[in-house]
Amino acid sequence: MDVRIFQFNGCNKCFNETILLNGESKYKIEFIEDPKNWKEMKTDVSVITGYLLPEDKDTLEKIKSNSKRVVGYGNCTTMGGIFALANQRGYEVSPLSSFIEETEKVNGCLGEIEELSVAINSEAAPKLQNLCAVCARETTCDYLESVHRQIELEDETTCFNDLGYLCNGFVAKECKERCIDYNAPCRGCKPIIDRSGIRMLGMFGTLMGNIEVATEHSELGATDKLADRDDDITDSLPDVLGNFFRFTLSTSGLPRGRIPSSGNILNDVFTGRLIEELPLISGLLGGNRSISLTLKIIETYETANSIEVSEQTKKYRKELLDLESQLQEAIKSKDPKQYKKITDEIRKIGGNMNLSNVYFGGFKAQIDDKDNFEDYKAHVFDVVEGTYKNGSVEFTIDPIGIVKEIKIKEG
Amino acid sequence: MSCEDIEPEVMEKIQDIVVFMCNECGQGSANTAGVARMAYNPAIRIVRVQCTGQVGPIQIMDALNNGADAVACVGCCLGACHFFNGNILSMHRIKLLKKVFKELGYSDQFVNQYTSRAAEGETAVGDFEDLVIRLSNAIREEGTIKDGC
Amino acid sequence: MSDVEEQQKNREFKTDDDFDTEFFKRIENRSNIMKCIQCGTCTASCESGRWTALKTRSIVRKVVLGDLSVLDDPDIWLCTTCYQCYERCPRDVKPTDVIMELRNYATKRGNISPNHRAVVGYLKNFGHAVPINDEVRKRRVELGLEELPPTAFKYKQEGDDKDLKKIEKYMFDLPPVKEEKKGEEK
Amino acid sequence: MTVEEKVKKTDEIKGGADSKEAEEEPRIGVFICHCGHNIAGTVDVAKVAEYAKTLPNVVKAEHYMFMCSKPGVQMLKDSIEELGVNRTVVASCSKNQHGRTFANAIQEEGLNKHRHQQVNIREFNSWVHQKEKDKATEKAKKLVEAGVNRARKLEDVETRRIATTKAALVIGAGIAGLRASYDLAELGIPVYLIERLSTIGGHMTQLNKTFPTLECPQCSISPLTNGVANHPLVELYTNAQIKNVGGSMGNFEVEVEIKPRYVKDNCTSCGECSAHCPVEVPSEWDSGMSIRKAIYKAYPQAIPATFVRDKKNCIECNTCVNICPVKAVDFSMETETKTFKVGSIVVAAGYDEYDPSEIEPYHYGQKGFEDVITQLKLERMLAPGSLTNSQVLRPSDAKIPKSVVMIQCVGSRNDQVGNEYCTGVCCKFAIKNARIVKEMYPDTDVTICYIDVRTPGLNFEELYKSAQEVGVRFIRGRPSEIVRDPISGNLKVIVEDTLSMTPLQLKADMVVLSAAMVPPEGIGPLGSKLQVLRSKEGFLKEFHIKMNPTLSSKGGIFIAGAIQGPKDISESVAQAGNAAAIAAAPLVKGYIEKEMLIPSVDLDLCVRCGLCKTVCAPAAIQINDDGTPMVNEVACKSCGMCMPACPTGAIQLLNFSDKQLLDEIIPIAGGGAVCEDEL
Repeated sequence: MDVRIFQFNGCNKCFNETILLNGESKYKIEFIEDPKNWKEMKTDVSVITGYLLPEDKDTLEKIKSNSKRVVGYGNCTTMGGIFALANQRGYEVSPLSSFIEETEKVNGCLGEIEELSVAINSEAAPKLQNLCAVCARETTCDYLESVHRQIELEDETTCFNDLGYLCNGFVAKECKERCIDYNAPCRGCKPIIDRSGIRMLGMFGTLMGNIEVATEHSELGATDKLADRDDDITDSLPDVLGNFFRFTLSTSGLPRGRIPSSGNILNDVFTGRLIEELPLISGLLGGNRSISLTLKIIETYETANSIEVSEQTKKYRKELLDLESQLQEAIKSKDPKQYKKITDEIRKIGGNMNLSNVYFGGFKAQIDDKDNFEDYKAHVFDVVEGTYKNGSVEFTIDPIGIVKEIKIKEG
Repeated sequence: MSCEDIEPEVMEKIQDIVVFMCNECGQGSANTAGVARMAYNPAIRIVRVQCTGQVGPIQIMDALNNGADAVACVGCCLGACHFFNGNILSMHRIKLLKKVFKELGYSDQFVNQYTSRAAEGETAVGDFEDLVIRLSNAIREEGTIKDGC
Repeated sequence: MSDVEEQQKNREFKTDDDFDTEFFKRIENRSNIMKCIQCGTCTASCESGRWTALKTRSIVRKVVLGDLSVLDDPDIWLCTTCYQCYERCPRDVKPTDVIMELRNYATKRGNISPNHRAVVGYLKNFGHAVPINDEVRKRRVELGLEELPPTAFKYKQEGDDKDLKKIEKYMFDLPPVKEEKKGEEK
Repeated sequence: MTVEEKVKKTDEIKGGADSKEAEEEPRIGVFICHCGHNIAGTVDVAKVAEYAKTLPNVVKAEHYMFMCSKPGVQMLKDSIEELGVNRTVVASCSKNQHGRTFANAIQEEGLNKHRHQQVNIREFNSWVHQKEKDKATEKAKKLVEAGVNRARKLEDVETRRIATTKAALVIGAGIAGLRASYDLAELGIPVYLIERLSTIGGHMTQLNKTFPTLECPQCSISPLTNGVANHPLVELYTNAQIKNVGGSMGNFEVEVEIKPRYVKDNCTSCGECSAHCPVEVPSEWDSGMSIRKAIYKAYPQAIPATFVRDKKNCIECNTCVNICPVKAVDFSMETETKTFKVGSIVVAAGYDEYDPSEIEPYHYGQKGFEDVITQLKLERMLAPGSLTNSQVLRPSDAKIPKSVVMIQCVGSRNDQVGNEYCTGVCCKFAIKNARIVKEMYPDTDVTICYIDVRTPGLNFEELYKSAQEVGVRFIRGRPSEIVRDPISGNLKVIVEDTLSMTPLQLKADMVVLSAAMVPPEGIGPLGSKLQVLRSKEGFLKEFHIKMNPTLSSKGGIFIAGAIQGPKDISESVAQAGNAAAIAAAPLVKGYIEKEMLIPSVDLDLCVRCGLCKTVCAPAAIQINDDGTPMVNEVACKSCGMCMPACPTGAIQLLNFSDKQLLDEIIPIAGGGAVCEDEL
């Protein structure tokens, strides 16, 4: 079977993952990293990865006309993914379905290779359960007392939402990456329904229903003028878009944002997010250097706030960086075995390929000597306003911990 | 400021406003306003729902996506919801939605929550006027929600 | 105006023009003040009021009405800010905070009480609300301390420091005593 | 019905409607009413009808002078017969006005009445846009289109009759509970009356006189207590508490835990046991003003007349067992649990007197401040046969006080203790007692310190006046504190007379605090067992504050008396009577008619989060063992609040589903997507 895998813009994590298909003999695989200049030829299955912009329309149509089937692989392609957060600032990252009629789509960040094989072979996809069904935590779904944004989880058995942290697990399918296992609430990369963000917004708004808020009278008609001012609750959710629509902004039904763009899509994805979410986002972004970027961001903040990390953390970080360079070799050589081996190593340390386990202060679950962990957690959440700079990364944080400006020189 | 002060060019942009009114006080007050022949902007279109607690962000976004210039929910007064707390739930959801709009760089006045009293048509009309005025302010500042897409 | 004339004037009807409700809109927690039920708990709680003419309740009432004469009222300077009324108020009106804010307004109008003005004068001149006398100075030296305790004014001579000058301007340059009393500032 | 069956039933309702829809194509008849000039004067009805004809599935579009007239309704009926119209849209007045007329008309023709869609182009359009005729016509077109869209997918709603259990349960045997029980029993309904204490009658029996007529409460209530206790249809359970409540409107199952009295019913009430009992404890009923034994009767007229043993304080000396002439005392009696099947529940759990010790400056209950008492204690002092022999005596030295100061609004109108409400009865209560004290001891100064005197209604201002006439002094000001002279022990009340702007120190031999009425202890657990909602203050929340103050948030559970909020006796009685009447209605009729406008759950989409249960105010949604929600079709009030709560949209209200609302929204929002790729 002829399989051609196209890598469009940005995120190449899924593209790299397709190396795993390389070993299987039933496929004749061609990797195309520059689809614009692709020499047209007939193909059985075209797999599209990476985020898509309006200028990719012609290329996509070309691919469509030459392929028997088109498979969108990974969130960036199927739903805009994390890069669609830049739509907040006027970008037009769009899902594949808005350009061409796709045959199959494989959601997920990172998309699961098993699901991709199923889609390529046009087998019936296995029915997946809801994430909550496989989550170890238990929910009561009572009205919340308060809403928190900080992730300092001691409790490992209660649902994130019950604790007042927003988790999109209710609208997500079970997945392999399972951020919830690393104390990171789900952001819903594999939504169970359309417009999951909006639905989740409705649900979370309802959960907050018991919290008393100030109301006011309007001068006209003397009716209660409601919902006007921010209150404790909305203040505790400073980044609604990043939390509810991290992967689905382009398909959420929300209009395109009007905030001026900085011109760089990577910077725009980061701007407006919360400081504690930065490592998670950079882990999602892919790129061959996502690990070093993540660690760079963390270290920038640590150096500026003079947060000490333990020796073990340093060791892990170094190992991760080593693995990253090895991974690049494997990608270059398109060697599935080597790729598998290295990614397994990364998963072991970083939790998953999204690096859910790598966090401010080190590694959330695996740290043995607890010497400073409580300390630097306190440091991280004691948000310090100011500008941080370290080599290729520079960012500014406002008093509530939102990234106001960020500059990342891609290496 | 009242609705008469709005400039015609702004008024022209206010074409369709979807107002979800609950079956109890909302509909009641709009009926009372009608019986009292209290004029309001014809852009106001009322949708009957059981309770404002029934209106979710889905309905609101549906309305905006299909061309509405603004959406509002009108329920019973706080503490007098006929189904206990539907108006408060709706208020919280709209609060979140407003925040989403702000984060997208839009005015937060495209969605609003009001209350009215069934026996008083003027509260419903007051809500509508307030809605139109807020919308006109938003349009003056940054155009309608449809602009620039 | 003689006393008799003034008393007679006080007995005339007041009109809306005598009140300025706008003025007090700037008071923080105004909504709290507006819900005062005039129960008198504050006055009855007032430690100072038992010995002086302070009537906390009527001060709050005047603020609710918008009676600007409250700013000229020497009573607002009698509060010792013991927060007894604040603690006991059944409606959370926070009378002590109201009085403190009234003092700020009054000060801006030059209506500061002579005693308080004197305290500010001491602070300005000596760096202390209670000026240090020769006896104390001597004692300090005997005890091996510096002659002057460390206040900002110890460093007054280093006068080039602009920040200190600035603070001095805000803190100590009180408006002059006002001659005309009726409210003109709106 | 088992859980599975119920879920299946929910599915059937949904499935049934779907299959019907598949059977027949919608044929919609649209009728535009002129309403004389009311609509036609503003809206060009002919144009609207013309436009309606162009809409898909519309087989008939007409305009007519008066749709609600006989010929108009006949048009509707004829269209069903002649053209096979199966859904009707009438654009005329509001749903409340004539919606029912048309719905009934199509029902007469054999269509489900929920297949009628009423479009309001009068109140919502022609009457409010009289000056903008073109715009009004455009708006009417859009509204009609929305109505047609909505009508296209309307599903049948079944009306079901649910048989009710002809019995009622009343919780609380105070004045409200007694009244409700008696009225229910008189309507021929068996009543189970559950009382937490050992006697019935509640707070009313503790009072000395009732305002405004200074009547004896014991005399007023005894016909009722006797009437209830002896009524053949009333089963009285004292020392009983609700353990569990299941079922819904019309058919509840209530588990009640009944603690033993340890005295059998053959007790002759001779009192020998009590006379010989060696244990003495303060009487709760007497507000601690007298002593009772460990085996006792709360007061001589108490009903039931059977004595009761206080197990907690009993030293088990067996004196009573041996002395009882009829051998009624039996220590071996055990707690029993009974299950009652009832159709309606009336909650009349009453109130507690606020404990003023929370208000620090009044020093209530502290050492040296024994002379600071509450109104209820004063009542107990004044009552006939009291420990003080109906005299007002200072608790500290049993002397007649020379000055009595009453302090109003203790625990009411006070944000600091969290009770913002005015209890409403204390002014009358205090004025009544002040007058009685002043009349008894003309030499004693009686002072009432008040913030506002609130005596609305017939006869109450007269009471106020009469107290002033006998010389009760009224001081407008809320006392800030009560101080005690450490040497003489005399109390002083510090207050500002706000009217003369004078701070006063009032000498007080005795201080009486008019404490607020607060929700009774244990109302929280009771509320959650009943699954009814409570107000911010903790009282049970009524369904609607004006229109339905007797129904709780849950159908079939009614509230009476002070459990809903502070009330005096007459208000409690009035509400109890109302509660009895509306609680009795479905039981007397024998069935409840319920339109099955209920949500259905798509179990494929359901993620088992359980939020629908949380938001369901009438507690109509329960969670099964496997986490799926189950809708109790009887309890459901069709509010649709569960819809937006569901994170996956799995729960959808019949005829108000997301899709149906979307169909309605599309035309009126402007019609179709604005910019397709973006929005």
